Amino acid sequence: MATFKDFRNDVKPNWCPGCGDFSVQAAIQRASANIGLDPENLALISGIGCSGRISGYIRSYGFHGTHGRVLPIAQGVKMANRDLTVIASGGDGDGFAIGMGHTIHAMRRNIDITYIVMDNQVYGLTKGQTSPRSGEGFKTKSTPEGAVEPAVDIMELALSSGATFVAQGFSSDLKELIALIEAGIRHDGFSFINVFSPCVTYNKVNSYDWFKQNLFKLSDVPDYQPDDRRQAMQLLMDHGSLVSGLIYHDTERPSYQNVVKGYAKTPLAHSDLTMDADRFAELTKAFQ
Amino acid sequence: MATFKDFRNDVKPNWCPGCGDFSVQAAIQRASANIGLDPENLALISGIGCSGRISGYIRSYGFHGTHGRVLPIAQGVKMANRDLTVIASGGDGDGFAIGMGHTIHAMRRNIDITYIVMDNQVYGLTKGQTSPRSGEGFKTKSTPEGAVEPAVDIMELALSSGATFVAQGFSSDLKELIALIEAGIRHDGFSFINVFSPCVTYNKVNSYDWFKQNLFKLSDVPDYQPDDRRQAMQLLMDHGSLVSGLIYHDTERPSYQNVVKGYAKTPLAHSDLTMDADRFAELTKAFQ
Amino acid sequence: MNGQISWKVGGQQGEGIESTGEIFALTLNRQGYYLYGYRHFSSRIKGGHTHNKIRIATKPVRAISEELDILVAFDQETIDLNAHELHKDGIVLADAKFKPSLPSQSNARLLSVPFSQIAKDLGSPVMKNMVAIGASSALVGMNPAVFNDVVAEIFERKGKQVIQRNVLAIEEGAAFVIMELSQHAPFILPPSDRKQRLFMIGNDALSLGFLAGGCRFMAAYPITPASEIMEYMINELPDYGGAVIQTEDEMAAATMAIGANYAGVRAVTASAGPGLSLMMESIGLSGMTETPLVIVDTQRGGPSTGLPTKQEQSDLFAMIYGTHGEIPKIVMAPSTVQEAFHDAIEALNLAEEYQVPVIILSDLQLSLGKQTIDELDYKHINIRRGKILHEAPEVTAGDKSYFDRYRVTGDGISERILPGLKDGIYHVTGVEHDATGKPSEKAGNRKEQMDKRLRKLNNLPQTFHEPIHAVTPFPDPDIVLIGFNSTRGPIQEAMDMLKASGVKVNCAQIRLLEPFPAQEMQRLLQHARVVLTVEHNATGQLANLIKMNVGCHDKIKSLLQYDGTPFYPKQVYQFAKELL
Amino acid sequence: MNGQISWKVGGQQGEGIESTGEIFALTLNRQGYYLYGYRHFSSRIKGGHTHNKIRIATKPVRAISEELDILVAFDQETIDLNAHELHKDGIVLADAKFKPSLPSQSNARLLSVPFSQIAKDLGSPVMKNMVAIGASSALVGMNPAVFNDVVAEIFERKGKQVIQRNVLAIEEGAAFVIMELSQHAPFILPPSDRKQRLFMIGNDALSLGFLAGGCRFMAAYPITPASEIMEYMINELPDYGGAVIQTEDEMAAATMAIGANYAGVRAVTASAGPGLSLMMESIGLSGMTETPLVIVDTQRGGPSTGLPTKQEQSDLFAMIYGTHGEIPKIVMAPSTVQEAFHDAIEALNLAEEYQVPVIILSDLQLSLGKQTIDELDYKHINIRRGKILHEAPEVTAGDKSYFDRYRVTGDGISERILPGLKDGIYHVTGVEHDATGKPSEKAGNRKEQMDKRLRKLNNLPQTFHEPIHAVTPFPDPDIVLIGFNSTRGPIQEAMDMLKASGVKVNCAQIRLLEPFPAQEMQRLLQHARVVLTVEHNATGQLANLIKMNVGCHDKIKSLLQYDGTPFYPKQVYQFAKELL
Ligand SMILES: Cc1ncc(C[n+]2csc(CCOP(=O)(O)OP(=O)(O)O)c2C)c(N)n1
Ligand SMILES: Cc1ncc(C[n+]2csc(CCOP(=O)(O)OP(=O)(O)O)c2C)c(N)n1
Ligand code: SF4
Ligand code: SF4
Ligand SMILES: [Mg+2]
Ligand SMILES: [Mg+2]
Repeated sequence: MATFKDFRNDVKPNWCPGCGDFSVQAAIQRASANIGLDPENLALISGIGCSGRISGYIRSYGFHGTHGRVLPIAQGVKMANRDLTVIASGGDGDGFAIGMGHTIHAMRRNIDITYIVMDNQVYGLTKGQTSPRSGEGFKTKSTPEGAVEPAVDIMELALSSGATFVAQGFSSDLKELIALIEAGIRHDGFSFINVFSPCVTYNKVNSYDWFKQNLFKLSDVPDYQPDDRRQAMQLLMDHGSLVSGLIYHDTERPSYQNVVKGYAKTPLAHSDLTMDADRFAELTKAFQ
Repeated sequence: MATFKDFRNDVKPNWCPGCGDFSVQAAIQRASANIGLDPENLALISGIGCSGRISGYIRSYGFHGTHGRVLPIAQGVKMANRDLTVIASGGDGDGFAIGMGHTIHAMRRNIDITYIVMDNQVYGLTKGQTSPRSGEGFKTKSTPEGAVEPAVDIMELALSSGATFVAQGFSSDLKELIALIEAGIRHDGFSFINVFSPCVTYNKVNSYDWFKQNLFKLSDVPDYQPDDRRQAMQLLMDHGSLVSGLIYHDTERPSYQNVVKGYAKTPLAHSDLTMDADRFAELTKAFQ
Repeated sequence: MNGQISWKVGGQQGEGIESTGEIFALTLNRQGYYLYGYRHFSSRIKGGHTHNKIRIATKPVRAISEELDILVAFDQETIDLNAHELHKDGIVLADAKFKPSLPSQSNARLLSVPFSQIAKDLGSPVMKNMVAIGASSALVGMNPAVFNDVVAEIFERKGKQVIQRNVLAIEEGAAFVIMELSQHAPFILPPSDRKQRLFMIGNDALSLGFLAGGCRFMAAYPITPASEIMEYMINELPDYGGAVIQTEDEMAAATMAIGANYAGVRAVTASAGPGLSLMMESIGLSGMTETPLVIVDTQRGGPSTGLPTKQEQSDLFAMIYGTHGEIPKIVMAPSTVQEAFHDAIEALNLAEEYQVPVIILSDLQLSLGKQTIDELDYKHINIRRGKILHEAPEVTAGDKSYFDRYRVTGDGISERILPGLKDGIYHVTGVEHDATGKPSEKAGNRKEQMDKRLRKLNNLPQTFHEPIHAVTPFPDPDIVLIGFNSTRGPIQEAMDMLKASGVKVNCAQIRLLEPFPAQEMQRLLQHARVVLTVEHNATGQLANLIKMNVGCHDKIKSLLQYDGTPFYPKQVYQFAKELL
Repeated sequence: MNGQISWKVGGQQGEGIESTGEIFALTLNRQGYYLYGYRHFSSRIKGGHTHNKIRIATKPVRAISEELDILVAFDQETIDLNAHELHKDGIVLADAKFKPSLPSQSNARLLSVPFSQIAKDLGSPVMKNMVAIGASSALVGMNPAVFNDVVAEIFERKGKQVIQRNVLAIEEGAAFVIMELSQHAPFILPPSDRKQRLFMIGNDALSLGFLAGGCRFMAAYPITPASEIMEYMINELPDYGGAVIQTEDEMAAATMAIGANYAGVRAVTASAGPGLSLMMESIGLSGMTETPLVIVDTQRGGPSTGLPTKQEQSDLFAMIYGTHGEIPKIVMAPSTVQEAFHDAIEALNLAEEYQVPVIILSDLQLSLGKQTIDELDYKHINIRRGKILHEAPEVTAGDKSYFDRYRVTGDGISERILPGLKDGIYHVTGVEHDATGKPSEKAGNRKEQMDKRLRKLNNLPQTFHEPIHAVTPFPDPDIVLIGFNSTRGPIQEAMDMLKASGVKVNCAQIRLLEPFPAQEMQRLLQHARVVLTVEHNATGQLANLIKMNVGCHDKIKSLLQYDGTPFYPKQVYQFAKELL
C-alpha cells in the first residue's frame, strides 16, 4: 500500500517560507495515503495562483489549468473516469472571484470531487491585491485606503448552493485538516473544504495568530451534528463563519454520477468506441 | 411630471401572448412613474434572453448587452453617472447561469442599482432548455429524462452574498411587484428582485396557477420585519424560498458609491477632463 | 423548371409553419426526391414572419434558387414579402380566411383556399396546415395519400382518430385545388427513383459523426444555431453509457471537455460566435497542454449577438487566430452534410493524434438547412487515437520519477498516458513546462517546447484527406470560384452556368483552413486569370487568408454578402460574369 | 564601452534585488544619466534567481546590451548564470559570505566584498544591498554621497538613524572596493549633463496618459504585467473624483468599462493575454454598439498561462482578429515610453471620436522595463470627444420618438448622446439594430448598418498621427528592419551598426496595426531588397500581416525570438548581415 511518501516528488515548492500552503500539501498527501489511495488513482486539478502550484508538488496525476476553471476541468476528469479520485484545489481568488460561477454550480451539481481552497484572503501570485475574501478595511496594493467591499461569506454561500459536504480547516491544525480531507474524499458527492492558509508575505492581518485567536473549533462542541442544514447555517451566522470542522454533511443525496440516466458504471475512458454497422444503420434510419 | 405612458414606446413586444414578462414591463413603467422618475433619468440595462428584450420596450435609455453581463454593464453605468436610476434586468439563465459570478459579486459590492430577474425556470429564447432555476425532474429539450440537478436557491444565495435588499415578486401580482420595484429603486444600494414570470411556451410546470398555489405571500404576515437577516434566512428555509414580498432589507449599510474614497458626489460623466500644466508637472515629478 | 420545383410556406412564427414544411418535405424525401431547405426565422418564439423554402429535384441540390413556383401563405404578410419571387406562372396558395390579395406588380396566380374553414369543418382549426399540404400536393400532381405514413407517425401517440382527421384534411385540401384548377396540375414533379435517402441538417450529421466517432461526453451551453447538437447527444449518448452536461457557461463547457479529454474520453463542445469568443482562453489551454479538444462553431450573423438566426461566415479569422499566444490548432470547414459527418469523426481522430484543439467551422445554412443526402458512409467511421501508451515506459529513477509526457520528438507529437495508469504519472500545465510537465521558464526548454508544439501540424496540409475540394476541369481557367462551408451548392451551380456560357471555370471549397494548404492553393491559383472568393462576410476573410498564405493579391476578387441571406447560384454567376 | 556602462545585480527573488537596482538606477538617473533596465524575474514571490540589468549612458538608450561590465552577485547562482556575459575586463562584485568563485572559463575579475559582514557590523544584515550599491559606485568612480538623497527619501518614515546607517553602509562598501582596487576606478562614467529626467516604465506612462487624457474610471482584474496600471490609477484617480473597481474577472472589467463609457465617462481596462482572450466577447459588444472602450494588452509569454514574467509579442493576431464577426477596431502599438503616454491619450480620443474599441498593445519589456526619458510633453494632452450632442435634436414624432443614435452618415460615425439628456432617448444593443438602436433583422438595414460601422475607420491610416515611425535615410535600401512595441531600441541600434558597416538600411516601427497602414507600408517596402521583421513570436505575425495587406512575400524575412528574452541589438545586426 502506498504511504504518504509515495505522494512526494522531487520538486521543491516555490512557496515563501512559512506559507500556509505547505500544510495543505502535506495534508493532501497524508490523507491520500491514510485512505489507501495509490498515487496513480489520484488526479489533482489545480487553479492559477501561488496555491495552484500544488498539483506540481504532489506525486499524482496533476493538471494545472487556467485561472478560475479548476472546477469544470475537475468535473470533466471525474465524468471521464469515475474510478479516479479527483481533488480540485486553488486559491480564494481562483475559486471565489473569477471562478465563483463555477463554484456555485459545481456545488449544486454534486459530482463526486473534493474541492480544497487555500484561502489566504489575498491575491498572492499577483503580489498582493485584495481578494473577495479580504475583510473590509484590508489594505492592499489595490485597496490602499482599505477594502470597501465586505468579504464574501463562502461558507454560507456553500450551504445555500446546496453543497452536500461543507467543511473548513486551518493550515496550523494539520490533524483536523487531514481528517477533513479524508472525509471529503470519502464523501460521495461534491465536498468543499475551505482552508485558512495564511499568506505570510501579503497578508499581515489574517495571520496564523489571528486565526488561532478567532477561529471557533467545532471539535469543541462534541455533540455537533453536521446533518442539519439549518443548524449549520445558524452556526455560521453565530460565528461569522469563522468555524473550523465539518460544518455540514448531507449523506442522503446521491452524487451526480449516480443519478444521470444511462451513465456507465465503469469509467467512460475505458469504453469501447467502435460502432457496429447495424447500430449505425439504425441511427441513420431515424433520418429517413 | 412623467406618467407611466411616458415610459412607453412604439415597439410591440416580441413576447408570446401570456408571457409573464409583460407584467414586469408594466411594473417597471408604473413604478418609475410612481416614484417621479423622468424617462431620461432611467437607464435600463438588460441581458440576453426573451426577458432581455425588455430594454427595447420601455421608453428610457436602454442597453441590451451580452448574455450574462447585465450587472457589470449596469454597475459601470451607475459609476459613470450616479444621478441616473439604473435598473438591470434579464432572465434566470442570464443572471444565475452564465452571470452567476457577477450576480454574487454585485450583491456584495452594493452599488446602487436595482436588479430585476424574470425568473421563468427555463431558457426561453433558445427554445426550452433547462435553467439553473429548473426544478429537479423538470423535463426539457436538454433534460428529456428530467433535470437531475436541484434548482439553485437564488434567494438564499442572495442573502448569503450580503445583498442589502432581497425581494421576490410574481407576474400575477402586479400591485406587489410595483411596490417592490419602487422600494428597490428607493433603496440606496443593490436591490435584488426576483420575479416569478411564467414562460407559457416552455414551462408547463411552473405556471401561473402553480405559483398561485405554492407561493407564500409575505403580505399575509403583517408583522414581518425585513431587517433581520437570520429571520429572513429562516423564512426562506421554511418555505423553500417560495415566498413573495420584501424578504430582507438592510437600511444601514451604505451603498458602494458612498464609501469609495474620493469618488465625486456629482456624476463622473460631467467631470471636467482637462489637466492643467502644474498638476501635470507634479505628476511627472514623482518619476524623477 | 428543369424538373425542379421550388416551394415555400410562410406565416407567423409559432403557428406550425415549420411542421408544415417538415411534413411536406419529409414525405417528398421518402418519395425519392432530393430536397434542399432554407428556413427564414427570427430570434423570437412566437410571432414574426417565418418561412420555409424547399427546392425539390430528382438530383442532389445544395442551394436554394431565387425562383419560386408555389407559395403557401398563412397571412397577407407572407404574400407581401415573398410574392416577388414567384415567376409569372407561379401560384400562391393562400388561406381564404384572411382575404388574400396579390401585390399589383405580381403576375402570379392567386388560389384562395379555405385552409382554416376546411380544417374547422373537420373539427380542428390547427389542421389548416394539413389542408395546405394537400393543396400543395395537388399542384405538383401528387397523390395526397403519399402523406399518410408520415401523418400516422407524427400523430401516433394521439390515436387513430386524429390521424384519420389529418389524412382527411390533406385529401380535402387536394380535392379543393383539383376542382379549382379544372386542368392538370401545373407543376408536375418528374418521377423519382424512389430510393430511400436521409433527410437531415448539418447539425444532425455532426452529432452522428461524433457518436460514431466515439465521443462519449459533451459539455455545452445552449445557443442558436448549435443547440441541436447538444440535444441530439443528450438523447443518444445515454445509450452508449455517455453523458452530456449542460454547463453554466461556455468557459465551463470548454474546460470540462478538456478535463474529460485529458482523462481519456473523446469529449466535444459546440457553440456559436459569442460562445466561441468566450472559449478563447480555454482553446489556448488545450493547445498549450496538448490536450485534445473538439469544438464546433456554427457561424451565425455577427458581431456580438448580431443576427442569431441568420447565415454568415464571419468567424473565420477569429477561429484561426483567436487566442493569445501561439498554439497549433486545426480548423476544418465541411461544406456538405456528408462532409460534416466525416469531419466530425476526423476531428476526434486528429484531436487525439495531434493532441491539439480542433475547431469544426460550420455555418447556419449548413447547420440548419435540411436536405436530402444519399447516405452516410459507414466506412468513414474509424477510430485513431494516436500515441496513447497503455503501459508505462520503464521508470528509471525510482518511484518519484515522472513520465516524459512532453518528450521532444521529431514530429513534435509526444506519447500520452491516460490518468490512472500505474507508473505513468506526469504533470500538465498551461504554464511553459519541461518534458515531464513541470513548470519551467528556462529559455532553452521554452524554445524546444514551443518548436515541438508548433511543428506538430507541419505536414497536415499534405496528409489531410482533402484539404481543398477542387473541381478543376480547366488547366488555365478564366476564373476560380472559392468558398467554404455551405457556399458549395451556389458555387457549383454557378460554375455549371458559367461553363454553359463558355467560361473556363474551376472551383474549390477549402476544407482545411488551418494549417492552411498553401501549396495546393498556390497550384490552384497560379494559372487562373481571376480568383473569386464567395463569402458570407463583409471583409473578405477568405480572400485575406489566401493573400497572406499565397499572395496573388491582384487577381483576387470577392463576392461578399452579409445581410443574413444565403447566396443564390445566379448571383454568383452574374457577379463572376461581370468580372470577366 | 563608448561611455556606457552595463551593470547587473542578481540574487534570490524577494531578497531586495529589485530595490538594489532601483536605488542604484534612480540615483544615476538623478545624476543626469540615461538608463535602460531589464528585469529577469519568475512567476513566484520568494526565491528563484532574479536579476536586474541596467545600461547607463549619456544619451538615450532603449535596449539592453549583451555585454556586461559589472555583475553584483548575492549568490553563487547569479555568478554561474551570468558571468558569461562579462567581458574580459568585467568585474564581479560578490558577497564574501557565500565564498564566491568564478566559472573556470571566465576571464573576468572577482572582487569578493563582505556585503553581509559590513552590513551586520553596522547593525542590520538587510543593508547588504546598500553595501553593494556603495561598492558599485566605487567601480564607476562615483562619490557614494550621491545616494544620500534617495536613501533619505526611501527611509524617511523609518527615521534619521536608519537613514544614517544606510548611508554608512554605502560609504563602507565604496571604501572597501577603493582599498581593494588600489588604482583608479575601472569604469569611469563620463560626465553627464546633470539634467533632471523622468525614470519610468511603460505602464507608468500609459497610466499617466490615461489620467491626463481624462480617464475617470477603470475596471480591471490583476495580472502580470498589467497590474501596475490599475495600481497607479487606484492611487491617483480619487484625486480627480474618479474610481477604480477591481472586478471579479475580466469579463466584468471589460463590460463595466463599456457601461461607464456608454454613460459618458472615459473608462479603460488593462490586462494581458489570458484576460484579453476572456474579453473577446465584450470587445465585440463595444464594436457592435459603437461604445468607446480602451483596453491595454501588455503582452507576455504565451500561449495560455505561458511565461507570465517574460517578454513576448504574440498577441498581435488575436488582438486584431479575435472576436467573432466583424467590427471596426483600432489596435495601436507604442514603441517607446513617450509614445505609450501619447497613445494612451490618443486611444481615449479615438475611442470616442470613432466610437470603437481601441486596444493598446504593449509588451512586457515596454511595460516593465524602467528607463530614462527626456520628458512627457504636456502639449500632447488634448481631449477630443467626437460627435457628442449636448442638446437633443428636435423630436418630430411626439414624446415617444427616439433619437437616431445610429444614423447612417457619410463617414459612418453617428452623433452620440449621453444618457440623462432630455428627449435624447435611444436604445443600444449588441443585436443588429436600426438607426434608433431597436433590434432589426431586415436585410437592407443590416447591410446599411454593417457598412456604416466598417466604414468608420477607412481613413484612419491617413489621419492617424504616425501610423509608422520610419527612419528612411535611403531611397533604395538593401534592407528595411520592421518591428513594433519594444523592439524599437534593438532595431535602431542594429541599424546604426549596419549603416556603419556600409549597409543601406531603413527601419520602421508600426504604431497602427489595425486598420493597417497598407499604403504607407507599400511605399516603405517597394524599393527595398530585403524586408526583415524583428519579432518576439514564433510564427512571424507581423510578417504575415504585411504579406496579407501588402504582399511582397518573397522579400520578407523574419528574425523570431520567443524564449522570453529581449533582443540584443547585435543579434539583429548579425542576422541582418547574414541575410545580405
Ligand atoms: C484569466 C487570468 N486573469 C488573471 C490572471 C492573473 N492571476 C494569476 S493568479 C491570480 C490570483 C491569485 O490569487 P488566489 O487565487 O487567491 O491565489 P493565491 O496566489 O493567493 O494562492 C491572478 C489574478 C491569470 N493568470 N489569468
Ligand atoms: C455567450 C452566449 N451564450 C449563449 C447564448 C444563447 N442564449 C441566448 S438567451 C439564452 C438563455 C435564455 O434564458 P434566460 O436567461 O433564462 O432568458 P429567457 O429567455 O428565459 O427570458 C442563451 C443561452 C448567447 N446569446 N450568448
Ligand atoms: S506570496 Fe503568500 S500565498 Fe504566495 S507563496 Fe508567499 S506566503 Fe504563500
Ligand atoms: S418563450 Fe416563454 S419566456 Fe419567451 S416570450 Fe414566450 S412565454 Fe415568454
Ligand atoms: Mg489567495
Ligand atoms: Mg429564463
